Amino acid sequence: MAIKDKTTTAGGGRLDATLGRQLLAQMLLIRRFEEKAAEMYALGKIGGFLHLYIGQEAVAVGAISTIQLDDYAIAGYREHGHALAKGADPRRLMAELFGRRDGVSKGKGGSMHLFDRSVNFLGGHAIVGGYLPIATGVAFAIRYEERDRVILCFFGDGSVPQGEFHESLNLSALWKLPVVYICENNRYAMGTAIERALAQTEIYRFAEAYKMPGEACNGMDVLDVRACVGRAVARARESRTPSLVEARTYRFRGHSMRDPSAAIYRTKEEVAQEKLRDPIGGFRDQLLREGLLDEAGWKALSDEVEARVAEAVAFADASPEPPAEWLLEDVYA
Amino acid sequence: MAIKDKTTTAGGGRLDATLGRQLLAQMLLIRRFEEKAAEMYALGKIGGFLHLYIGQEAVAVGAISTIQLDDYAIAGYREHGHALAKGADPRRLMAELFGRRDGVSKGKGGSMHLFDRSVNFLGGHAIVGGYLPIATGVAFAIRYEERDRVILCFFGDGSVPQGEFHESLNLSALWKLPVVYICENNRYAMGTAIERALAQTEIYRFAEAYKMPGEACNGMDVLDVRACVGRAVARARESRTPSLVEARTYRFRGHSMRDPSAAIYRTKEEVAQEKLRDPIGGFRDQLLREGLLDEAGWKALSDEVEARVAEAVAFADASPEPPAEWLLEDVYA
Amino acid sequence: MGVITYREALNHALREEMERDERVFLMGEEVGIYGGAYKVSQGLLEKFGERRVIDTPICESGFTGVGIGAAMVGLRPIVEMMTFNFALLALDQIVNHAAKLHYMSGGQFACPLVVRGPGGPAHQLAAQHSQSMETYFYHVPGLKVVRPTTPRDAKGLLKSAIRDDNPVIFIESETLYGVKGEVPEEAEFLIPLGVAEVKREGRDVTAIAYSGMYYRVLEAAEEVERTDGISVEIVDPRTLRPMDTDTILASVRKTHRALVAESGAGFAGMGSEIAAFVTESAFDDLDAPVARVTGANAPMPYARNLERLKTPSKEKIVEALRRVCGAA
Amino acid sequence: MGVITYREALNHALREEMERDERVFLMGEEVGIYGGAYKVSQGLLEKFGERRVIDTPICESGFTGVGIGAAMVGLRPIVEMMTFNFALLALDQIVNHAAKLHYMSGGQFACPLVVRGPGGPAHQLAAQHSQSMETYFYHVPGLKVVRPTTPRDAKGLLKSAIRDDNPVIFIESETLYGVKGEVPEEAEFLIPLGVAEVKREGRDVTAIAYSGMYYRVLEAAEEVERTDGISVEIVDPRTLRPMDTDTILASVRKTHRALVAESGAGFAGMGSEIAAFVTESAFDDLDAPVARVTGANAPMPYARNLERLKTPSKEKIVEALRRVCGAA
Ligand SMILES: Cc1ncc(C[n+]2csc(CCOP(=O)(O)OP(=O)(O)O)c2C)c(N)n1
Ligand SMILES: Cc1ncc(C[n+]2csc(CCOP(=O)(O)OP(=O)(O)O)c2C)c(N)n1
Ligand SMILES: [Mg+2]
Ligand SMILES: [Mg+2]
Repeated sequence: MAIKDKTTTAGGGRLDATLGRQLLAQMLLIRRFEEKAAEMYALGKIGGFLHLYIGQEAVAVGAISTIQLDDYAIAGYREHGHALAKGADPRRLMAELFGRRDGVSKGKGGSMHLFDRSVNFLGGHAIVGGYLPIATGVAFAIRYEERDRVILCFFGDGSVPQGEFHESLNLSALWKLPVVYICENNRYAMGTAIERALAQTEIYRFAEAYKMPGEACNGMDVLDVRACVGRAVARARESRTPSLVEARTYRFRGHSMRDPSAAIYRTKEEVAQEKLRDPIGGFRDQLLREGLLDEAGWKALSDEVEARVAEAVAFADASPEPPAEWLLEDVYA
Repeated sequence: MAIKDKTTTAGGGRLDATLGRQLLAQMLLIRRFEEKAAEMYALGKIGGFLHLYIGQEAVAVGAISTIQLDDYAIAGYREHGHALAKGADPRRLMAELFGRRDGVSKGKGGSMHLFDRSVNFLGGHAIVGGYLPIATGVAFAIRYEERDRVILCFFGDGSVPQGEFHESLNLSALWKLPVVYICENNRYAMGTAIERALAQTEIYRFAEAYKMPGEACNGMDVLDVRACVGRAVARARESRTPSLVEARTYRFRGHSMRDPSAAIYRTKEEVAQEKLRDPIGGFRDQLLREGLLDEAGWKALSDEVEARVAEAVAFADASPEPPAEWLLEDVYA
Repeated sequence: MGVITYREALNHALREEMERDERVFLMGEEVGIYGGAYKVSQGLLEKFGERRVIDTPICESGFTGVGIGAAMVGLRPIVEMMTFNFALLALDQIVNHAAKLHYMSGGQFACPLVVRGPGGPAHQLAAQHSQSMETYFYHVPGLKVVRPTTPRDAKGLLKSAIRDDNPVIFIESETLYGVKGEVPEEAEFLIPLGVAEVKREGRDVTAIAYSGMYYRVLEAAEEVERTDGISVEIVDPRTLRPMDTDTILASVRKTHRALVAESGAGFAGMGSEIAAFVTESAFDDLDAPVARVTGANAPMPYARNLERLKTPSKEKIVEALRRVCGAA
Repeated sequence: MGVITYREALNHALREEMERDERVFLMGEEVGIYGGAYKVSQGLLEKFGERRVIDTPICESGFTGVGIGAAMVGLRPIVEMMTFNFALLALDQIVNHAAKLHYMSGGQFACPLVVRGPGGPAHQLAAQHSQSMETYFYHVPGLKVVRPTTPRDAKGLLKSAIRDDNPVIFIESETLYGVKGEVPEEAEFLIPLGVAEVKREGRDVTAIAYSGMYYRVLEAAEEVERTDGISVEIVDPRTLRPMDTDTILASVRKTHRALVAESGAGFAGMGSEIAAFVTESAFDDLDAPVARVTGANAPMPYARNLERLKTPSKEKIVEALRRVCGAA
């Protein structure tokens, strides 16, 4: 369900109704998909770690709406939203969370390792900071082959103190690679507030050190994200200039299903306050206000989303476990 | 031979004659010690890698002249100068280069691993960037024990692209640790000119990213280095503020004895040009001009240096090989 | 003697050693306010304050290096790896710096550092989070490597590791944190590093296993005892480097047969070295080649059914015990 | 057939494969203008230009990751480690990413990457620069590990490594770059990965050795032939992962005796695995336990005399050969 419209400089001008509804539908799909995943985790149908993106949907959706199917996206372990926004099939994603044979990664990856080559979604990585050099390498390949492509690399504020953040930004700025580093600053790395992790908490300002364009945007506003990332994508396409985008957002749930309350390191008040900025409710109201959506339209849209999520769960449930032989397959290409 | 004067804010005001002669003598000792080491390498008395500091003497001497014996210094594999400036015994250093039992590291470390606990010289490290976190940890310990100490950490421009540079600066800025990072920017990492390694070639400007004071100085002028590092040391002592100092310097010789000409990556003209900025000749002339030294004084000073170097070689020659049992000793404490 | 969990045993060891020695401090991701991702350091921040229980940003190489530097000048840092998989990012610090400082400096500097945290597979954490990390450390001169199996081992060995003047890699197990057992309470209860333990006496075959594998071997031993009357002696090395070869060899010389079980992928694992030195030193005492039961030679898959097939099951061990005893 | 050096053989392999396949490129510190710290890539920049021969800043983790990313989307990168000691900084990239991408993605993405450079001790480079680095790689599922011994091996194996669709760790040797030997010139000369070579025929004992150790074993073999009439068969695994156990076992079944020599510190090294599988599979064919000759269990000292004692000497090998053949 990747959005096809070619605009890479959105935000300016009046919002197109179809686009608006698409963005809203994507965000809602992510939200409902994950609410369902949380239920399935509670039922023991999903194991391991499960990190929910709830609250941050506007970042993946707004950013990925600025690129095409043949452009790349790569993310961390909190990547259900990015995979969906890039166009992966919710049924195969849910099957992957269930560890079934029809999962995008054949059930071998799980929630943290969603890969979907058919939509150029490069995963799904569980080492904080570890895939930033890889994203940089994908951009290197784009330049090497002189393709008109870009890669969006999503990571959290917790990756910034990691050495590979620095190595990657230096290399892409030095070599002029078409990559957009999108830091989803939700102000916490697990239980560590950003002020306790970084001497410089305005993350976009790290870009200056590499003479790279850096910009912050409101990660709770899908249009602001879209506009900001759109500018970065344009720079990447037109002049192979990498950028650092800081999307200021918030995670409504715990770090993972094993950190349900997340109450140790942040106050109920703070969470309640942030939930008022819900990217979905806010955008829906805006569309209603601007007359780009009516109650009936909203109902239809949410019903369709519910249906797709139900379908995904049914599909995953129906999919068998991977056969035993698969244990030793795909070790070598 | 660590300089005892307590001033940490030199540079300003008129230069004291004794101090001037000490600085000159230290730089000359390093120069002659290494010229001799080069000869000994040619004779096969020294093996492995030998990296000469010739041309950069003003950095180690100027910087270390601002700290005390109980302060720490740590450096890379081009560290003969730093060890000498910190006060290590030239005889035991030469014995180490010879791989003899009276070497500072018992002959087990060699040129790249000079350690001297008696003067708080912490080595002697051969992994580019690898000891920056260690220096940061020493500063952490100083703060932990609330000691009035600082550590100077010397490294080359080649360490800057390495992730540990970023991790170290962030941690020390975040935790306010008494460390001064001194980047000896000689514009080449082996054969790689700095413009081919860094998107930002004004290295001191990386400090801004961490909200850390950063300053560049003329690495060929011992007094300018002394003044600049002096300010940083004062900040570290008074307010536990770390600093990044970029000393702009040049290496007159090849990267190591295995890169004698160094002609592949830099022109004869450039090297000749840079040699006009010789930190030793220049400073001697200044002392002569300012009447703080006369020809006789210069002669006496150089004779004494020559004598110490000759003595160091004699000592090293006389020292026996380490006994075979030492192979398996010092593996565990 | 009280019955506590493996997690509590580690927590008590940390608490006691920090009380005993002001130079000991704990540093790592989430060790403070969060009480540790696996709650091992619960309550330590409250007790010792921010000076000695330090939450770090995510930069394994950086904060491990900080530990090394602090150790070099006299402190006794304990660096927690949230999981040992992340220690790969700090490997240069551990192998090229911590392990070699004492030697390179001709004995002038020591590095009394403990790097600890859970290692090995847990439950469906997939390839990047389910590795037997000891492999990267036990061959490195200058390091000591510990893998505690019981709460008792956990406490006694961690206290010794903290008091040791060398860098010690202390690999716990996420799947054992909840295991309960008797643990001595006296402050001076220590288990020396480098000493194996015969955890079960037996006559017919010596099974060598540590950490989670020990428990599977124990189940298998009980089964073959019932079904085949095979009496299995189980030796737990507890410390992998230095390895207590004497205790293992003494047992093999008694039983004349040996089996090694490890959860890691088999090729060139701990089992290879154990099989090699046992054969080398007890060749004429052996009635059969040393049997090795290891994990499958693949990364860890996420799917529950495949994950089960990846690590050695009780059944595999039972079968191997029978084989080595000629009962199969 | 021409007689060229090991260095030239590698250079030719790089040149030929880069000519053959536009997707192949070389990246690393000093590989371009400088022609490689050890001159392996000499002339390649001139021939292929800056697009395909890329000098990198010093950031092993970063540029190795760049290679992985480029490989993931279809290029065939060759990443040079100036020396393999520095690969410790890139270990997370290699082990946790390159080795697992294919598996974690259910086979959707491959990682046709070669990481190459010199490893092992050279001449007085001391502790941080003299390590047998293969130990960090050969137990990792998803990686292939190669250690070429002769110029012929160097060329034939590197060409195969570059054409392989998996991450291949290709560890050369600084001390062998100058060694000369006959090397076929045809562009399609390849030596398959995973195939060992019997480099010397013999009857009485099988000696397994690779890289620099092979040459010492050869000298020792010639000496014991002269002095004791012991006929030594030498098998060079050439690839350590996957290991060609068949060729090694066939030889052992013929000679009934085996010795493994390795330069690394002994505990849990390659020799341990070889001794283990040989004993496991050929127990009844063995007339004596497999002998291991390994480096001393210490970091590498700088002093020339101590360095000599650290790595296995011809004398140690001779003595072990005699012992294993009961001639001592
Ligand atoms: C190298 C590494 N260290 C530690 C971890 C454990 N860990 C997983 S997520 C996480 C916090 C990351 O926070 P952030 O980057 O802000 O992303 P967010 O969870 O907020 O989306 C940590 C410490 C890891 N996966 N990798
Ligand atoms: C991690 C690492 N990578 C590569 C090397 C090989 N190497 C040794 S010195 C050097 C250049 C360093 O240059 P710089 O930091 O500028 O110091 P300089 O030699 O100019 O004093 C390189 C690449 C190393 N020792 N460590
Ligand atoms: Mg975060
Ligand atoms: Mg330099």
